[in-house]
Amino acid sequence: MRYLPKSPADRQRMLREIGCKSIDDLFAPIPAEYRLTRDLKVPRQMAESEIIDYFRRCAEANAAGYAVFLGAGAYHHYRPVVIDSLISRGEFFTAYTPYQPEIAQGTLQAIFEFQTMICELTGMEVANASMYDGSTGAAEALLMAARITGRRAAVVARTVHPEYREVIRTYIQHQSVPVSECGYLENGRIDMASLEKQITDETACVLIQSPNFFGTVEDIPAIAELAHRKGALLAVSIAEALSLGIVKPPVEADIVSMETQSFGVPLGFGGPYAGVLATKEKFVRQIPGRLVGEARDKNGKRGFVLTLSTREQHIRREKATSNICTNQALIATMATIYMTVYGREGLKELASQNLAKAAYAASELGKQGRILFQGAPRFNEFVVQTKEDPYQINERLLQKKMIGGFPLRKFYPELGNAALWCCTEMNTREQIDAAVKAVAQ
Amino acid sequence: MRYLPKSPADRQRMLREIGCKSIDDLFAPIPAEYRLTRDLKVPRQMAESEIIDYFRRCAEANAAGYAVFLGAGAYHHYRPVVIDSLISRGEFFTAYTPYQPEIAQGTLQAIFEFQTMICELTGMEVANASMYDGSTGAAEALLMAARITGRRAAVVARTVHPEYREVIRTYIQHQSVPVSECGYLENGRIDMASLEKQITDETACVLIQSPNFFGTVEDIPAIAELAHRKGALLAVSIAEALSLGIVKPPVEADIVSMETQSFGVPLGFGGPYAGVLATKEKFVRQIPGRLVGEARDKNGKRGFVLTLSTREQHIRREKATSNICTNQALIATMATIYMTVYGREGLKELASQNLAKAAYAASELGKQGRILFQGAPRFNEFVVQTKEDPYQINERLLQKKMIGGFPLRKFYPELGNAALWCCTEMNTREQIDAAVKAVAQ
Amino acid sequence: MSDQDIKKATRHVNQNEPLIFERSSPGKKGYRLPPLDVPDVDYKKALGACAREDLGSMPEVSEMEIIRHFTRMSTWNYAIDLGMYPLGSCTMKYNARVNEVVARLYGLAEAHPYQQERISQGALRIMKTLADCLLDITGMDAITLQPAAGAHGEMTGILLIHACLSARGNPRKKILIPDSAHGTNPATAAICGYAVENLKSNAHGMVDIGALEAQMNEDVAGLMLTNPNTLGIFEQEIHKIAEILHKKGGLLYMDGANMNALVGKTRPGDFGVDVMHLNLHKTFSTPHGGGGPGSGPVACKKELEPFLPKPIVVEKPDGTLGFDYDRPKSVGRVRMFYGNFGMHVRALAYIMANGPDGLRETTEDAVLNANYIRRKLDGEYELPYKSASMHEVVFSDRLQAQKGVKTGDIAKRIIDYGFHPYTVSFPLVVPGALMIEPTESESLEELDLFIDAMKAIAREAEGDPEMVRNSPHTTRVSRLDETAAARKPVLRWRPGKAQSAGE
Amino acid sequence: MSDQDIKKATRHVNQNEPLIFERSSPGKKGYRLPPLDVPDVDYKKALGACAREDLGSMPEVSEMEIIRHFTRMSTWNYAIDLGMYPLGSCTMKYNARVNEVVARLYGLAEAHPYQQERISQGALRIMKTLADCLLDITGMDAITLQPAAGAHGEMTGILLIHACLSARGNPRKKILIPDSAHGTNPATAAICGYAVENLKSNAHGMVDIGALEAQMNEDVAGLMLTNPNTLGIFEQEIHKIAEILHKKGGLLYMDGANMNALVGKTRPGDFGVDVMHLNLHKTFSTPHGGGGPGSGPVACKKELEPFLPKPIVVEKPDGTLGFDYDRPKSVGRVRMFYGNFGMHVRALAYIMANGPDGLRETTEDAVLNANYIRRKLDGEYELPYKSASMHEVVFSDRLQAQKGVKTGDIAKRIIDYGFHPYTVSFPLVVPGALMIEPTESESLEELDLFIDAMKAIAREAEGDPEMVRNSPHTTRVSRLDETAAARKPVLRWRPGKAQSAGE
Ligand SMILES: Cc1ncc(COP(=O)(O)O)c(C=O)c1O
Ligand SMILES: Cc1ncc(COP(=O)(O)O)c(C=O)c1O
Repeated sequence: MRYLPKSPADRQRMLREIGCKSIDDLFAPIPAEYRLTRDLKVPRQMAESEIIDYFRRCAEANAAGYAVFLGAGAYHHYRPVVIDSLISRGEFFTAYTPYQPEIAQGTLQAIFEFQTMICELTGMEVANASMYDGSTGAAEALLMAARITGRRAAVVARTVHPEYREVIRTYIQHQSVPVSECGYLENGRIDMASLEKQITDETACVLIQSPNFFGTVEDIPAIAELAHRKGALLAVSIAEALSLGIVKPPVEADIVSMETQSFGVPLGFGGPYAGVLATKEKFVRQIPGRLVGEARDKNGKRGFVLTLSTREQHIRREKATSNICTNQALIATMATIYMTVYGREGLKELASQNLAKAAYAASELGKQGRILFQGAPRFNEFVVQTKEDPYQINERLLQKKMIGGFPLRKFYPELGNAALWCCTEMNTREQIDAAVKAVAQ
Repeated sequence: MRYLPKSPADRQRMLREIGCKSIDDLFAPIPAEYRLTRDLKVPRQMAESEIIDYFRRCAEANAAGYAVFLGAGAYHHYRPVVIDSLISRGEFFTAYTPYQPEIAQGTLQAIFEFQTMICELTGMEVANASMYDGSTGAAEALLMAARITGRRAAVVARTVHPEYREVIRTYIQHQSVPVSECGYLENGRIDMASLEKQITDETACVLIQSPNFFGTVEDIPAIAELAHRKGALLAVSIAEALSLGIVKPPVEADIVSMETQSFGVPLGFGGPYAGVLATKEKFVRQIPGRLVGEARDKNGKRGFVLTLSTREQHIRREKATSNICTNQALIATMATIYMTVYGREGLKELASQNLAKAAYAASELGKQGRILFQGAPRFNEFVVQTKEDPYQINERLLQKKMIGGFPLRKFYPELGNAALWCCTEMNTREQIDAAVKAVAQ
Repeated sequence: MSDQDIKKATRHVNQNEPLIFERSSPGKKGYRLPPLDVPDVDYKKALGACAREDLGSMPEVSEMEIIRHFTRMSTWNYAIDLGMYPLGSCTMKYNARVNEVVARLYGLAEAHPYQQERISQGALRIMKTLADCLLDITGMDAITLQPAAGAHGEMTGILLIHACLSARGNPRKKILIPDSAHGTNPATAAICGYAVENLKSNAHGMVDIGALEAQMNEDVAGLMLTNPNTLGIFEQEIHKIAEILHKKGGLLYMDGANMNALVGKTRPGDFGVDVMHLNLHKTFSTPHGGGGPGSGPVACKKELEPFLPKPIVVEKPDGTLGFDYDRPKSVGRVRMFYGNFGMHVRALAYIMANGPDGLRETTEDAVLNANYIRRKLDGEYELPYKSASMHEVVFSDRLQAQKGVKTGDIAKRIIDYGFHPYTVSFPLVVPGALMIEPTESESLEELDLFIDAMKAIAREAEGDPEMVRNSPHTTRVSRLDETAAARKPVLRWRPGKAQSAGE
Repeated sequence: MSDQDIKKATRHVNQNEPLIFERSSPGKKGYRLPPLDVPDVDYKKALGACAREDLGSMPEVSEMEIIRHFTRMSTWNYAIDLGMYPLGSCTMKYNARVNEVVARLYGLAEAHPYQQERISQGALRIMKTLADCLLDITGMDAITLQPAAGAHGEMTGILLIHACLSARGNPRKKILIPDSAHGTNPATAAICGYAVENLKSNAHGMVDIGALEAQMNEDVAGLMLTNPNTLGIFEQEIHKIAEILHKKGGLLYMDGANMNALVGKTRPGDFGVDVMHLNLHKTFSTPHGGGGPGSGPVACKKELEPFLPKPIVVEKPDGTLGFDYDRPKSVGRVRMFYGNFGMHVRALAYIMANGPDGLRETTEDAVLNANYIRRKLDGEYELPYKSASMHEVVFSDRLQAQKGVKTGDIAKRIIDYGFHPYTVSFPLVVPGALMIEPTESESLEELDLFIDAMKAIAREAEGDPEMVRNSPHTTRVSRLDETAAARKPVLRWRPGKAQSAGE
């Protein structure tokens, strides 16, 4: 096997040193009746060229080169090439968790920069080193709020990504944290009157998403005011991180859970992505996941270390803030590089282009159907209601190598023939015009 | 401009420090009448995504995914992915010539390994750090032979790659080294009788290629014997380096010039490739190009340095062995990695597969046309003579996404409808069968 | 300090680099956008009160500086690509380059998770093929690829147990966990609403069958067992363990973190395991990336299948593949979309590069390497458990501690010898543990250098313990003050703070 | 030695690695081939006497070892990606990553040079577009992209001059070359059959017009001039120089190595140059790769066009592109196929990333950086020529040499400060030259660190010259004995030689 750095003679010598006759002696602890005596049923050993051929065929059996109008929690943005170039350095991608800071300052400083940038963008005071993704991060935010407040219930907006809500339900099912869902208004925003009623003395937090699943930006100060008035925390989930380039950060929130996929992470059929939790300094000891902090070495030099690990499972075991161990460090590093490339001006300029593209597409598609939720600001997604079934429309688009909006009926039957469209800097005017034409047909 | 690490304030500060009012002050040495006052006529500054789009469109306007039956000096072999992965490390590809050995041992050791492997493969005693390519290397071999022997003429086989011969003619045109060409026999090998007549007292060397342009392996011991008997050197050019996996190395030669493209270098529309010159130890002071040698540092540690540079232009100027300075170091490193991946057994196994593929293709195509040059051994190329014009055959193949053999008429009008076909490990039996079918049509 | 014995490493000049914020200045740019081809919109108008004012301290730097920043920082890291990384329990093996290439193929890397199944057949085929391979490797009946890491898989598995037992009538209250277990095991049990009950190991470092029998009752939902366990010891009475659990209506969960000792040699499904997770980022070579991403598929027996997270990949009557969301008994989703698909691609590429023979040979080499180290270091370091080792070996620092040199000190010192340390102080059952997992990826030469280094340090601990306690001596920074860092945590950079000396 | 002043670098642990042959052992494999799908052939039978016996000491190693071998070795190199690389005359600028990406696009990287033109339109379009850009940049009329490097371009250019003068009736005998010229210039003239005649610089470091007038006659084919010259000084009387040559029937060749000082600000074609080469691996950012590859296009005026190497890219009546081989007056081919096409791709990507504004700004920054260094170091180091500097500045070691510290010693010492040295001892007109070319790719911070380091070394040369003479002190190896290496050259590894200590 070409990855194995042993010659037959090496193996013989080692067995001799150990005092074994054959390699099977070393497997003697496995009771004979459980030893596998046949070959595994996996594909035969392949040449590298065959492996590439196989996956290339798979890649060809997938769409490639289609115009994408799908968002809905996974966004198609341009990925500057320096990202892959840098994270492909073995020193980044073949390193483990930075448990030995003397030989892991590269990873540690990168994560410290990640934490800082997430704080800058979200308006929070501390951020962790990453969570699995936005959906699990949202669930952990909710559990974190319960730990902080000592309360054991939550209100989640129905405009939170439906799959996030499914994950939350899974996470809390044996935690006795009952979750109620709060509806939305004509303008796409959360129903404040209903929310007010749903928050009780037992409500640990209100969890909303902004921009929400319909692309609508929520009125966070108002929601925060309401939640706080009732002693609950506000947790804000952000699925489209790029929105923060031009959308006001949720500074009034207590916890922010963000999916960073938009920041240079490939769509990759859904993963790996990276979530991140950010919060106020006073809640730091309840945050799950790893944290990197500044430290001084024995000569007074600045360096970075994993810190506050008494929150974590390897120290606290069943009392830990979470069971998370492996996180999404490399993806967080991708996001860090992305945020560095665009930076202070670029994120704004790029986000502004996204808004303009979506606004143009909405105005054009508005001629073919009804744009819902018009009363509140949007970022790069919008909902179109058509006469025709959006699945049917999408079939037609597919023939023209376009992937249409996400039909909402599955999760929001009340919206009928509505679909969630997304436009980013990747959608040219030409593509948008072609899509509008195909919808009109 | 996104590559430039300066803020406007930085520029102002620097100008101030220098004592200039504006940047144009620094260009005052250029007489005003020659200063360009308009924008250059080049494409406008583009976004990275636009650049990629542009080149992707170019790439699509080129063939991709065709079955290739072309060799003729550029060979389609599988490139193990570790090559690009390793040479993409900035420490390799963004380094300069290793003039400062303390901070260039990586490049130096890699080249020392390259030199060693080239010696092993070619049967020579020393090899240089690379030449531009096989064609210029062949020309330099010829000039080197003239310097060594003090003679000023050469005989070049007509079965040397025609473009190599053109390059040789260019190089020697003002060197008064008359070159005569020597024909080939029915079996594709050099015409020994004619060669014997062509070698004179003024012949510095005989230059042949093996496997030659027709894919035929030459009888090197016999040619060497003849050349040496007449006081001439034998220079052997190798265009298909992989042949050395199973073909006897030209140990009887005095100089070997090899194109290493087959060793993991992309076809890349003809370049960059890398040539290399190898020779006997006694001729080392006449070899052109850089050499890396072992050295000890001040503490006795082994290291490597550029050596014997008194042969080179930066020391010897007009008396140098060549004007070469920049060579093809990174390509040589690619070849080094390739040779390391396949190594002692792999090069043999791979070469043997190449021979088998070409033998199969020749036997199949032999049913549709005449295989020329049957009397001598071949490696992975062979010549088919058809009734139909090969250009016409190739047009038909092209429709089926196949690139047929190289029509020889242009360089060898006497061969009529002959074409030079090549099969490597990249040509599946399916491809070969399909090509044969298309030829038959 | 004497460098005499250090054969593997030398000190060399290495670049400093400040935080990126300390490089930033207004007007530098690392990006350029294409011209906008639709009417521009004033975002401040469009967003009104929701418009952002500015982006604070987000950096402004050029592309050249970005390349240098991250390249320089990378050179401060140790990595598998640089040498042996014998972190016990982490299976730091070679991350093949071809995996990275195929994971980046356009049609795979750029596939939107919601694009129609019709244009996702390649991705679905990869998931299905990987799932089939993992099922044969584990000997289980059904699988989900959704969990994002090992701990996430644990949670999924324990949820399956909960659901299965609930379906049987009673989810029960407790999970048994051996004292040698990884911290994620108890943490997971807690998230799933179970109480944790500790299970003692016996003198051989294995589950104490008597204790298990005594502790097993109708309150116990199951046992979370790592096999081989974190001492690197195969639980030889595994079948008896399963029997005891099953007899009393409990289920056996296996933490598959150590499958690198077993692949192709034995199958958990055959020896009584009901549900287990795999770490694709350990056994199946997907890169650790400085802490993640991972992927933690969960495989289970037939009875647990209905409870698997949704969706699952199914073959449809027409031969195409699709997602099945119609799974009423499912425990629910554990993650949006379908898991860390990019890791699935890599794991499958790894399996294909190995084939059945390669996978077996890999396991054999992994076990061979660990046993070679054990043989060579036994005596120099105390071996607290004498049971046979599989893919890793755990020593203790008892001999060295007599001179005040602890496992953490030895770990720091081996950095000077050019190695990444082993896992320090885990498992907790061994006081002062040195947990060494070489994996199959180490050559005999590298192992010998490691052994020589460990022996040299044992001598140094005798002769010059102070020097060892002050190590490492060859690194950019040394012995960062973690206590102080935790006492007054500085978790982000803030403007206005001067750049620190030495950086 | 004191590390006080060293802000840019720190020593850090770094892996050793033997030669790959010292890692080899029989039976290890780094490859696997697909099964052969055609009848196997016994190559020994097929080749008979021409069959090879074995492959001697070619290595046998696994993929993991290959990755480590080259990764470790790479960490011993300095590179642009790590920091400033102020090698004068080499233009070590940022090598953009997007260039590498586009050069590897499948349809470009895998194009066979002999594939039909019909399926090569993309590649031809790239060559044509690049050629057009370079023509406007240089202000010339025609161009070839065939030469593989600068020296190769020089040869091509001088062959053009030879051919042109021959066509006029007499190729002439001599080429004039200033004493400050790069070694490739005289070496090239010799290859092209010309005698070299040295041309002295004047006190300003420029061509001495009087001397030129005196030396110019009907035997002189032309002058090879670098502009700005290797002192970084623009030849202000360039037009007079061209006039003198032209009047006597000679031609002006310009070595374009220093075009980074001129692009977008002035054009050689406008100031009288007849033929010139460009170094795409300098001015146009294609990577140096540890010594190559490069690319040295040659541009010329109308009169020389018929002599350009063949083939050239032409637009056909139907609008498609193709190669024109029918060029009876051509000097011939200088390389097989069409040159280093991969470098053409990269250079065009660079031009597109810059655009006219970016190219101009780049030139301005390059000149700004050099002048900033000059201003800051003038006085600390002697500036032998006071003429204005363009993109590089040349100091001499005269002040330091008084304490026995030579330019080569200063160069070694600056390695300890985390920099690659400048170009040492070139140009030859300056005894003990320090030739510094920062390029546009350096930030003000990096320049200041360089300046501080140079100043610190100047102090060290005063206070502790011995320490400087023994530097570098922070590298894996130091002061390799080049004389001994050249006396008994060991140019290849041989089996049986034991591995040397310290490796
Ligand atoms: C034995 C064991 N179990 C579980 C885990 C947790 O896996 P992960 O880090 O993928 O969540 C680990 C990881 O280190 C482990 O070693
Ligand atoms: C002034 C000058 N001329 C010519 C050359 C030769 O160019 P190349 O190395 O590309 O052959 C160089 C390269 O260093 C140079 O600096």
